[in-house]
Amino acid sequence: MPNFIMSYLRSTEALTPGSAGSQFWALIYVLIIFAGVSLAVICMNWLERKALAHFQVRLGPMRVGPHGLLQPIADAVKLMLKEDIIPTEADQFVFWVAPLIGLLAAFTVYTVIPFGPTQAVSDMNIGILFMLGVSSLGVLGIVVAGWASNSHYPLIGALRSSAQMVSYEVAMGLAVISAILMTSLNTSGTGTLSMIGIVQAQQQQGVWFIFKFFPLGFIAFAIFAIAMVAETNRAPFDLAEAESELTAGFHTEYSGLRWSLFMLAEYAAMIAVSAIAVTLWLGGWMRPFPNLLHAPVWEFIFSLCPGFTFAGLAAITLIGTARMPAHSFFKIQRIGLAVFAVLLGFIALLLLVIAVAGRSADISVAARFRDGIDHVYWFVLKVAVFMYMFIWYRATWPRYRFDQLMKIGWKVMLPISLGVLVVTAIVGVIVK
Amino acid sequence: MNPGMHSALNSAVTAANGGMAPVATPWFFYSLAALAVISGVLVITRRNAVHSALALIVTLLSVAGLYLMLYAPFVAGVQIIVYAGGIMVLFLFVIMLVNLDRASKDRQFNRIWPVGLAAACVLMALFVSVIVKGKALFTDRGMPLSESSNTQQIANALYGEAGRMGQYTFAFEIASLLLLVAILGAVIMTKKKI
Amino acid sequence: MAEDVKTPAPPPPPEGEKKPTAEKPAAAAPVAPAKPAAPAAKPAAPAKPAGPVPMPWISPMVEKYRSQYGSGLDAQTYLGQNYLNVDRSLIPDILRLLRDEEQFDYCVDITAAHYPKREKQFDVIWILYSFPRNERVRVKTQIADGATIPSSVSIWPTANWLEREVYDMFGIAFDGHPDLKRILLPDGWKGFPLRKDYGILQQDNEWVRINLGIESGQ
Amino acid sequence: MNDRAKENKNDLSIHSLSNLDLEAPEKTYLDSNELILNMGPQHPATHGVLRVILKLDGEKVLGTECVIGYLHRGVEKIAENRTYSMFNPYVDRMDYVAAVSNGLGYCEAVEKLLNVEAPPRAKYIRVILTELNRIASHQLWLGTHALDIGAMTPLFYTFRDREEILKIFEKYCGARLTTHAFRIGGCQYETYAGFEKDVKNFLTFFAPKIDEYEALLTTNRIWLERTKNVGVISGADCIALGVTGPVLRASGVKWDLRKAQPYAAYSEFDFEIPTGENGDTYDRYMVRMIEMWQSMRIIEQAVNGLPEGPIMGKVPKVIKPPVGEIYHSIEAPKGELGYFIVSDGSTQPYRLRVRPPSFVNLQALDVMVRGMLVADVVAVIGTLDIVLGEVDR
Repeated sequence: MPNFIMSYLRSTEALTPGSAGSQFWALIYVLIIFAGVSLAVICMNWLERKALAHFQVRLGPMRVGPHGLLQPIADAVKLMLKEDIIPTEADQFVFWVAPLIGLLAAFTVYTVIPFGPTQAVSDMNIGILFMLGVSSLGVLGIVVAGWASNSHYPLIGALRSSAQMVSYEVAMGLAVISAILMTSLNTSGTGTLSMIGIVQAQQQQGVWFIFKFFPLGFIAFAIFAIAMVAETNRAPFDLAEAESELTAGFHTEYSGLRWSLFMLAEYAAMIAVSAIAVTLWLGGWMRPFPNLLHAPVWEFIFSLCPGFTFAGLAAITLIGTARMPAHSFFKIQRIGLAVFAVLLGFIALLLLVIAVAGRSADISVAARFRDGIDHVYWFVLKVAVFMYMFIWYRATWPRYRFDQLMKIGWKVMLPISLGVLVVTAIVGVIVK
Repeated sequence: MNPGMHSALNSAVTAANGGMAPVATPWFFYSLAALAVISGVLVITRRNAVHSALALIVTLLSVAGLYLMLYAPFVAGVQIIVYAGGIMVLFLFVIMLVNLDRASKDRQFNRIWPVGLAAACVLMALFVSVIVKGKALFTDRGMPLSESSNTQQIANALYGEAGRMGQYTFAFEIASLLLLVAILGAVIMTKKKI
Repeated sequence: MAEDVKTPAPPPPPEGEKKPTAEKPAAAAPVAPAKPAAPAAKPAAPAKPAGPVPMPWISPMVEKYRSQYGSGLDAQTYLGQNYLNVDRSLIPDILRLLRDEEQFDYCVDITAAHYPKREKQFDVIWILYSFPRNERVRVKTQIADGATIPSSVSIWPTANWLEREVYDMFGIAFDGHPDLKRILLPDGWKGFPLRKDYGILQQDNEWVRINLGIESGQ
Repeated sequence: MNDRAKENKNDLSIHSLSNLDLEAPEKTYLDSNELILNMGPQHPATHGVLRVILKLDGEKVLGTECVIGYLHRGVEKIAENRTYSMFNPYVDRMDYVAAVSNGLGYCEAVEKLLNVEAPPRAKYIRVILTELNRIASHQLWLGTHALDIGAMTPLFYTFRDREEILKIFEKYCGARLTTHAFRIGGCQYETYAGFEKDVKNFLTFFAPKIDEYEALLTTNRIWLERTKNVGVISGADCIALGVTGPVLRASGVKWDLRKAQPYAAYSEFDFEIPTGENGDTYDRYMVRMIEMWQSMRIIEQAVNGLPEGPIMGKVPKVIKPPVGEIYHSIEAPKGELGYFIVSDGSTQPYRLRVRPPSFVNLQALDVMVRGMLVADVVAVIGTLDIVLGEVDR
């Protein structure tokens, strides 16, 4: 194998490919992340429709594939085959480029998201700053899309979303800073903006930042959690695309593939901001209680979690297969679901084998592999909780009005986040 | 732990026996510079203000890329977050409220454009003469990299380190006070009743 | 089809009869049964006319206005529902008085009816209700085709759309209405559909002829 | 009471409706913040084919103009060309979410004109079905109103529970939406076996469901912020604008035709008229929620006291009312639904006028949304509870 492939794998230092200078592996990671996020968006699409449907006493997609499992694929095919309409009065070039801006911004963010200590494309010195900056570029796509459509509803949607995002970025940034302040509570007294560094700081201090200085960390986290919903234009802050007011807001004039790019960007941005929240406050890739329960046996037990999760999913799917109506009409669906269950079971088995193999050998490839899976698993699990919360919000709450949204952003969130920041700084100095 | 950008590049250079070149090549520099210049020209030549704004964003982003190549990631990050993410959104916000039909019919340049061109030429000449005549000023062609990261250097310069006051602490505080006054002034001027 | 049957043979308008009988209500009794004489098959028919006959409506309010306005006003009650037949010239005064003095503060509806055979072709009807008195009254007046009638928007704002609808359907113009234009029908509509002489089929046939270039099969 | 009459004299801004300058704003560099926004007739929140032209300053509404008639079917003209019985099903198509109420109003109006009365059992059946329909109408209102404000879930809850009512309708008369449940003179159908049980089951089924809706909305902070002090209209303004129904009651006027001028068998039942105080969207919400409880009370009393006897009054085979005219109105879920019928003694109405509550209530939209935001327009359209089938007829 060529040297530039192996040198990264052989290096004993735990570095991300970007930091190790391995462009080949960085590219591989980029591709994996791109595919993974796209897959996650597809899953999220199905899950949102399904979960929302069950919130609302209905079944959701049931026709395409067993329990509508193939619905996202059908949707994607439909959207790709749909006629791509550009209104005559629209600004052709800007109309064309707008979804790409949003998509680029949403996906570029993933270069610094640490799925694990080495499971990131690069460990940037200014990771969190880069993330905030690039994700704030996403609003450009929305603003420009609304303007280029040359229509009133998209324009109002764009104006709303630009005002909204600019306002909430302030509170969001201040909340982030109070988390970054906490990273400097070490012997050297220097904090870090690196995403991996932030998680490692939590590891060193032995506490997730959400529980640090108890109410302070939590308040900052809560502010971020609210602001990130506003940043991604999701309910109850989905004013930019408020369908009952602005029909579809900024993407009213969009259709087909171009529209689906907006959706892809929205969901990718949701995952990205959730990843920021997880990294900053919820210990990133760390499993629960890494300091308290650090005996090898605990290590092993926790490393079984990914396998058991998939096993559980497989079991649920099997139950679903068994509960399918005994009618010849459902035969194909039943077979499909069974195949899906077997697939999940196979993945579970694989993960369990890796967990067991990683236990016996100390520093082998299997152990590294197991650690990697663990890190990614816990990270994804925490992000998944946020994604569920997004759906939950949407099912529960009405939509805020524009002036109320602004009022909350400027008159409630901003003072609180400023106060938390100041108090965190004072407490930090005292503790030191 | 010092996983900075520069260390990444350093280790890239050292570990480059695999045959891959480091990222910071002249090729990148020239393409970013060309992008910045071309989009900068587009900013002033586009009739449509939104197109100009989009070109300006590209300029700002390519300048941010140049900062990155200079091992100044913090400045690059701030460039993106403040200029491209913040100020340009507000720009667009205002531009969208402006009636573009009329703006696009107006004259692109007013009558003093020769003066502007002359000023630009003079500035250009100045730069060239400084570079040509002042070669002695730029003896060190290699970039000395400090041990600490660029972000930390900026922090030290602004806030001081180890109890000492920083080099620019006073200027920084004055500047922030000025900004605060400007914000308050903007609020007072736009709000009819406080 | 049905409209063809209807238009040439509009039955004798009831209002045309009621107006003359108003002075002598006793005469109304023989007139009313004369109409439903045809359905003689029905046993209940002879019993009925005894009940529903317009009777003079006697109340202090009516007395007061009658003394004030004389013959221009005629109050009757039919099936327990009171109405005033008012001369067109008295309409603005009466409506305003009804609201200001008699507390008929709620204008339920404004509508009209078309009697093409009559000299004054239209009845305009205001249905009023008084919240304090829990009482309804109808005010009716007759106007000729092309004549206008004072708008009551300044008395009851609700009259705005109601008058527009009357204009839309009957072509009765209201003087002083702030924005008298069609409301339910498109602006370019021809004719006033609720007039008895409005031809539904002619309009359809014309549309088919113009837009499809064929003769309508209707 | 005279001071209310005086209040009415206050000039309402409704006059400025027509003065609304709907020309495009003057195009200047930075002063183009006045925007004409066309909402509808294809818009998710205008409940059908209502078209509202909004004049906006930023998001603030400077004025509105409603363009209606997209669903005009000429019901009144049709009535002149149909016999009294033939026209009966047509009224269901006006307010199609409260078809039973429409039918009740029409049948009672013609009965009044014929001077006959429906037998007590028919009256009770009418009350039960009408009140069930009122609940169904309010459920549909609640779901769509909440959806307009952004809460998706109540819509599905209300539709789930509305289904139970529609099942009863279907069992009773075979139709779910446009029921044509009543005939002139009484009811066509005797109650099916188990009707009482079904209705009682529904009452026990539905009581916790209202709590479920309320749990999602009544104390929800966002819901409160979106509805409190939104679309405020005073009682005097309501009366001047002819607004009736829950909107009027939410503004503090305790007036309900079921109490004020009882029809059918309403005088025999014990129920309250809920009123609000502020006349805002939240009060209208609360009034309708309480009305659902009151309707359940009425249904319970009616179904328990359902008398035996005939269901059809003495109505001739050929309905030929004597010469005369009648106005009869009922309290439909949306407000006062009136029928003004002129008979010339023939088998067809000479003139039939429907006084639609939605049409008159919609007129108040402009007064209610001026100075509010675009999002409030949607909320107010929802809270007025209009049905375009009835507005346009």
